[in-house]
Amino acid sequence: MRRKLVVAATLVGLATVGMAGPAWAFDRPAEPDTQYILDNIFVFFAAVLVLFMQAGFALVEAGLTRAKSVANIMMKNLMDMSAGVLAFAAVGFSIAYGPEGNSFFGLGGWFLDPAGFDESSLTLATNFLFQAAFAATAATIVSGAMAERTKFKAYFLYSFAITAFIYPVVVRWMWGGGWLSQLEVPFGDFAGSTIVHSVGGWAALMGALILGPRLGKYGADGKPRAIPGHSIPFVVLGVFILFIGWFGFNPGSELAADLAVGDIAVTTLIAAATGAVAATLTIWVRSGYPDVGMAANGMLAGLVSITAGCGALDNWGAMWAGLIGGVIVVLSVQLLERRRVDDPVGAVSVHGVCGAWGTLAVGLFATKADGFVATEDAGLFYGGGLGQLGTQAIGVLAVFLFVTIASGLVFLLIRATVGLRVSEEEEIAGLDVLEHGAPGYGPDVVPTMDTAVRGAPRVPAKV
Amino acid sequence: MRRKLVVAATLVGLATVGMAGPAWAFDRPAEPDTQYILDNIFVFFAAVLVLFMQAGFALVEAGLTRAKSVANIMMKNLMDMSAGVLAFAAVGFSIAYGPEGNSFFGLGGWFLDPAGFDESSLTLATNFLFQAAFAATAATIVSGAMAERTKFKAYFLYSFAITAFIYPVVVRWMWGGGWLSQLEVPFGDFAGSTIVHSVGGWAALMGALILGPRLGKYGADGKPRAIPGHSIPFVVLGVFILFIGWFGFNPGSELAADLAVGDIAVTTLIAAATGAVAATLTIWVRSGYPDVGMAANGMLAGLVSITAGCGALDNWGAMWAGLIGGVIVVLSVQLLERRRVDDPVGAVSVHGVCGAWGTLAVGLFATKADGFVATEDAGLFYGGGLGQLGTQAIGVLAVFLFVTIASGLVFLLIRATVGLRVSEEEEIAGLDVLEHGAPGYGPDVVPTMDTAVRGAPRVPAKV
Amino acid sequence: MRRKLVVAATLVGLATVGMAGPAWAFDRPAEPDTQYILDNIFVFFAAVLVLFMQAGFALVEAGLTRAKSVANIMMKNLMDMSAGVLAFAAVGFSIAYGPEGNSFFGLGGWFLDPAGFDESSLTLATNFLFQAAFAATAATIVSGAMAERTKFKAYFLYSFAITAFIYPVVVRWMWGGGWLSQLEVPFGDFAGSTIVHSVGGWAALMGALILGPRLGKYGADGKPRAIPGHSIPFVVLGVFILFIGWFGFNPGSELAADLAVGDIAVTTLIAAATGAVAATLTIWVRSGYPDVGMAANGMLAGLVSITAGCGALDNWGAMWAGLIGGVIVVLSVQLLERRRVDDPVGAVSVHGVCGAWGTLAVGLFATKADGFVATEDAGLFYGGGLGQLGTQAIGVLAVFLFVTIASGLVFLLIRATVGLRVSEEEEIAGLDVLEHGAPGYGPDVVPTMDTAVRGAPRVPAKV
Amino acid sequence: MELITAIVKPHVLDGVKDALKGIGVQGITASEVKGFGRQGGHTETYRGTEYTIDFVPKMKVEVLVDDLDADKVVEAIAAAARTGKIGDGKIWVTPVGRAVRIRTGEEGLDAL
Amino acid sequence: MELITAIVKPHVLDGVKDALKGIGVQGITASEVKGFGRQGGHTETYRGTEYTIDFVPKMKVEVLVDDLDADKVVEAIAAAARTGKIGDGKIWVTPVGRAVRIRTGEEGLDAL
Amino acid sequence: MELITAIVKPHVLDGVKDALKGIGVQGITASEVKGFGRQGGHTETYRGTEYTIDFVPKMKVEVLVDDLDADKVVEAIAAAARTGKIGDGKIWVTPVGRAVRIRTGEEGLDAL
Ligand SMILES: Nc1ncnc2c1ncn2[C@@H]1O[C@H](COP(=O)(O)OP(=O)(O)O)[C@@H](O)[C@H]1O
Ligand SMILES: Nc1ncnc2c1ncn2[C@@H]1O[C@H](COP(=O)(O)OP(=O)(O)O)[C@@H](O)[C@H]1O
Ligand SMILES: Nc1ncnc2c1ncn2[C@@H]1O[C@H](COP(=O)(O)OP(=O)(O)O)[C@@H](O)[C@H]1O
Repeated sequence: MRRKLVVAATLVGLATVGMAGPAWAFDRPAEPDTQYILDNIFVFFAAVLVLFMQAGFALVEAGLTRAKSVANIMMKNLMDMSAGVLAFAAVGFSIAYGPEGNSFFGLGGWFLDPAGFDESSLTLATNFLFQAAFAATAATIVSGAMAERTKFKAYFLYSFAITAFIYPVVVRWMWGGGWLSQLEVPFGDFAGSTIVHSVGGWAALMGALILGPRLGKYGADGKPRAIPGHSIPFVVLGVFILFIGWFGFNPGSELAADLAVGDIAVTTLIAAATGAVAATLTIWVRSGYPDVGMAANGMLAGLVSITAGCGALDNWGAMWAGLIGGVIVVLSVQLLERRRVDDPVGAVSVHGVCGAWGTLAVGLFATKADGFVATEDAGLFYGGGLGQLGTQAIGVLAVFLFVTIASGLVFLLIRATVGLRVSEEEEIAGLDVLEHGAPGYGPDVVPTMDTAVRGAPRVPAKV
Repeated sequence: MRRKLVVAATLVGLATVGMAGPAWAFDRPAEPDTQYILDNIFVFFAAVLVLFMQAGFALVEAGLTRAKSVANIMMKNLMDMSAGVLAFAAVGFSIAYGPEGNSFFGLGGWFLDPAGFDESSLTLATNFLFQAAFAATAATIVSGAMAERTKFKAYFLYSFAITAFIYPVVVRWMWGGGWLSQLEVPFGDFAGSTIVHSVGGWAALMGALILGPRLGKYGADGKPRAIPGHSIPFVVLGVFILFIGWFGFNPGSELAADLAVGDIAVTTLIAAATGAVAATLTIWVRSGYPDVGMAANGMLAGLVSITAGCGALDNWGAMWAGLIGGVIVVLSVQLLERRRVDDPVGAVSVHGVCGAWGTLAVGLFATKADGFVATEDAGLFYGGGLGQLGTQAIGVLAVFLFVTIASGLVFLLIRATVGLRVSEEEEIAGLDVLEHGAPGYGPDVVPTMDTAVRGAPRVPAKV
Repeated sequence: MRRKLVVAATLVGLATVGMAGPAWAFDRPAEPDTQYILDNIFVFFAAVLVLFMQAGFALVEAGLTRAKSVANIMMKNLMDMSAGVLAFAAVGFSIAYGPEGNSFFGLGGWFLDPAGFDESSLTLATNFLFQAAFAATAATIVSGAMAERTKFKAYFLYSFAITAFIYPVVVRWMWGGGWLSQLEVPFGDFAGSTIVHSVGGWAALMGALILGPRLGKYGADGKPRAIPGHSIPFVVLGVFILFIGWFGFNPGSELAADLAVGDIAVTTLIAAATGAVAATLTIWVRSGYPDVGMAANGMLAGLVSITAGCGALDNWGAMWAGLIGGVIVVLSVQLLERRRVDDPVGAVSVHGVCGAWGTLAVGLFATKADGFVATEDAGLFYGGGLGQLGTQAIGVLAVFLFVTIASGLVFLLIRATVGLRVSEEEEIAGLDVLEHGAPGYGPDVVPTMDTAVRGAPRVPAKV
Repeated sequence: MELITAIVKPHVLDGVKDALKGIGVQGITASEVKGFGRQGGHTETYRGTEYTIDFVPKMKVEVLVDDLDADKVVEAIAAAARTGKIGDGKIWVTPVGRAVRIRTGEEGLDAL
Repeated sequence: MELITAIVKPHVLDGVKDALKGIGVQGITASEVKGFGRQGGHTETYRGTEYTIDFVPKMKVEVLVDDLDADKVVEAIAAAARTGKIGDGKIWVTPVGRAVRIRTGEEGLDAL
Repeated sequence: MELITAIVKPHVLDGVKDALKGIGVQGITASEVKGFGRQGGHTETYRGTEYTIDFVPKMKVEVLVDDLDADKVVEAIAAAARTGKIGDGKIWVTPVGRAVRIRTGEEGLDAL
């Protein structure tokens, strides 16, 4: 049922004894039975749902930033997926799951060489599809935090780097059968609170830090000023799409069509709901208003918080993971803002901080085995002691260190070469015109004088 | 194949002889066969499609109302799902499907206690996921009719009430194996024209009535005035999403992966198409214009009209159900507007009225047995006499009475306590700023002077 | 595994010996096995994804055109699906797949008569659902190219014509087992680069040609002028939706749940990514800017380019198909613009030109048999010689000739009767008010003086 | 001739228009403006951070009239626009030297 | 100096700008306004309910000119904006006491 | 009284407002306009096709002041709006015959 770890273990087993090449050719079953086909079909549809999340990220980010850079943010989301998928196909997938290499870094099977991968539980194609969708997710998280001030060319380069290298290395450590999965108490991150979301979130943190805040974000007195996003409907639509996509993300991580799928879906649903409600109430109490963008962040926080534990937590655990995630995200957004980390969309808080929280939550609330979490009731509150929690903390910390250092280097390298941040003039004008040639909204929506000339009046003017 | 009724019957059978607790623990199959897994996977994906409908509702409602309350309407949709899912998990699901209780009201199995539910056809998780998505749908229908004038706090409370109590009771009567399913000629509502849509629609009616019309909706002469919605693209996008979601709603109600799924999908598709075309032609004839919002309502009307009969009607029946639904929705919207029921999005007409029509249509056009409709050719026009039609009328009426009374009481109670309607000042200003702290569109979209200051010009101003 | 051709062949075999009516009643299996059910469920979900593409088309077209006709373009997309599905159910499906008729034109089984269709691999309902979704796609491609100047009534009539007649005839030639599938080297168009996309694209070309360019598109000097679309976020959201839908379109065309599904999904993903990247770089080099709308077109171009070969090409072939498609689409858009073909959304280039390219690419890169492409390594670059390429060229040309002539006649007929193009006054005012009665955006979004009166200020004005 | 300019609350525009029509004014030009004055702005809260909106929406109404009608028009606008609450706005009158109707080329009072 | 204000149909703006450039005017300020006049509004229909739009979109053009140029500028605008159909708009001229170019502080004609 | 009209760059509006408040001005009316002048427009590129945007966004500020304050106000605006780069805008002053506060009916300087 939980094949993920089995596969991974085999992989690493073979890898460590140095086997390579042809020996890896586990052909797909010649006469696959219906269950094997169903597994593949299930993961295929789950991957489609995960790919759909790209639209959700694009909308949330576009909605929480200004209209003058809206085309740029949509473009970044389009491109980090496109470039990211290619980078991941070429080298990333091999670094993550390649037959050779070691516990830290995979090798071999470059360019999806079918000879390099075991197909006994899923075909290479199905597997790659699902993993590529995950890689695109990790990449795209960053664009929001760097919104409204990053050169398009720089972002393009960065998205290659994260999908080709940074994300795959972290995957190797864990789902690729690497050291995190081989700890005495193996690291529990079923669907990627740390492996995917924190990777994106910590890279986002470094991006926001190295770029510095947007012009006008902080007053002369150093106090943060609100820069309202341009479209709350986009934000909420985006969150609904992400919510839907998460039912591919979490249940799909089962990597097999079985009865755990429904259980995982229900923990996911419950955490999303408690996250949204908790964040709403938290910001309501703190600022006097049930802020809509924060509620949206809250639902995402709930989802990120259950991603690690969607298989190991029961419904009550899911409730707590989501609820606390919803509170944390509000506090984190406000703290980072005060600390001059200008993250217009809350990506660091949602994905980085809540990713870490969700991973630790496994150490607190795990009650089921899920293929990674090896024993029942491993969580501290279920009598499992500190073992699982300790491992979770190690994983969180290791990924934090690796990603901040690696992505920091990448950003500094980009800054030193093509440059990272646009000119002040361009930032004031918005990125759309100077980076992409034209504004993201026509003159007939954000009116300019040209409406009159080219857009023409909307009302029959009895010309 | 059609397991729904079987399950329900068992439930009630046991419930009436008073069995409870542990005796209910039908464990999920230890070694489930692929068909059982496929059933669960199918219903899982169907549930995801139904959950996606939340985005569709949000967009349709946002599009048909004004920009100044757009954040509020998106927030309501986010919150009625979140709060609704939690309320339904805690108590609603038990009231609907609980092992104890009676034919009118279920009890037991609170908080999704696995000991309380039979898993012989679907796992509890899968079942709950699908039913929770339905509950969220019933809840969210109401927000549109109450748009632009309801206090957020009040709406928040209401959405708990409908998902925790009102909707579950109606479900108990029918899918929970209650009295409607035990009538001599059992009530036929395969996917919920009455059980889901009319419940939402009639609650929407009471909400709109008790709130009264929006300021300015009726002139001093009592004549209705048009208050155009702010975004037709949102409306149509929302309808497309709802349309897609309906393929989870109707076929998913089969609750099993079998060949009826395709048949149900085709009746659904045909009714959607005829509904859209019929409403377009009807409003075109009546007003001189093929109104886009009305065409959108028409597609939804067609879908609601086939929801009860998607399994029992053949393609011709689906055509008639959708076509007549498309005509009815236009007449109903115009009638209600004249009668001072201010329903900005047409929720009462689409879900309430067409829900009733769709349910009655089963009595007219049923030709297949569907698990509820017990015999072939039960429809009046297929020689089935008045038996089925009579039962359908009873169900429609009973649900109408129960929901109008129950939801009416809830709204009056809320009005008497936290208050239901915002102040006149707030209504004029729009709900976004005063209920949620900030407008739903940034100053750079709906321009205000601040564009200049914070939003800054979009055009490179050679600063 | 690849049942499509088998079915088709049977069909034509029977058709040519003149069998008809009752003999066709292959009942669906009385006790279908799980694999048969899985096949149907898979194709059902694939069809839902394809139907979702309607939303994508609507958004891309709306985004690339002006706000003053946005309701019209959304309405066209709603209606061509609705009317189209009905026309296809009534006659189109029979012309395409009817048991009688000949190699050019099917007959019989009108109105989805179950007696007319074989259900041995999929049920009639599942099959129709999937094919109807395709028909709606072919129809909707055209609306973008004819945007902002076509009478709604005229478009309504056209959409009947293409789904009832033009598209079905082309399907008959190929998937209906007609002459293209019976060539010595059978035509290879697995999912419809030519059969679906080029049909839409060439009809779009004729529509744009016969209508002429929008007012103001060409200056007095004959030079093209930019008419910026009104919403890049809509364009990119639409592209993401189409991208997702394509995972129903291509893998679903397998018409069976098997292991090829994943392979097809991966070629689709890779071509989408290379198409987007290639178009971005091409327009960047040519104009100095990474234009976002063009990048969006590029992803679609990549997808169209792999549609024919998604089963026959391997990942490398997919990369080339997508990459070259991404370059071609930019060149084609710019060429057509210079040649006074005013296609606001690039439909002719994306669907017509890249559809042709994708079909020819099978002749160059085919390396796997896919049920249509009969042998391995049939592509020129894989040593297959010119046979496959020749057939591909024949198919491309035949469809081009048939569609341009047939759709040209339809448009001329419509122009001669109800008229095709709106008045100059209406075009300047935008289609929304005069065709549909009211603008697509409320006065509170695209501000008019009425904001003050009915829309009221958004800001609490201390009235 | 005189040009009468009024800054009024947005929701009174319809009433002002009707009042002017009532006293025989045949043309008006209106536009959206933002006003800063005694009325003050208001505070909004976005993601927990407060910010001030200083300018409130107002409507500017311009009417070109015969010198003789000027006072009548000023009174009519003032009456229709008065709500008695702070922020009702201002009216001012500036002299106009020449006026032309573009369509016909008519000048002066004929141009109105 | 004089300030020339013209209310014109939106689609003539480009022509007006070119005409003014043609006679040596170096600066123009334009803005979107809505006009109520003889031209009348129009009716829209939303979900079957009719409503009237009273104000039609117009463009306001303001040009500050030397007294000597005023008539020439008025004629140029009128010529470029005239379509001969109702609603072509008005032009009016108001006296200006002082003019400053912000960048340089130049005054009077030098400020133009 | 005098009406002071300034065309300024959008981003200086806040500074202008503060400067005016600083010298005791109690009300301002602002609006979005587009300017054509020496500054020139710019070029955009859409789907590979270039097009020119001739009008750049500007902000119009109108302040009604006592004759005695006029010069002070003009200087204050000029100082706050000056960036020294081309396109900083203009200020012009027109005479006002009558001013009314709608709320109270006060006239003249009391209306300000
Ligand atoms: N000196 C002034 N110059 C230009 N406009 C002004 C002036 N004073 C006020 N206004 C305009 O009049 C509006 C109302 O003024 P305010 O002082 O708020 O209240 P009241 O009209 O009751 O005196 C302001 O929002 C502004 O648009
Ligand atoms: N007395 C007036 N004061 C201010 N603006 C006016 C006046 N009369 C007309 N206008 C403006 O001129 C525009 C055109 O006027 P209208 O009477 O419709 O046609 P015409 O210009 O052909 O006389 C109006 O829409 C309005 O903006
Ligand atoms: N003669 C004029 N009449 C009206 N507005 C003008 C005139 N000249 C310039 N303007 C306005 O002033 C703005 C700035 O003028 P410009 O010539 O670009 O630079 P500068 O202010 O440095 O002289 C223009 O965009 C326009 O709005």
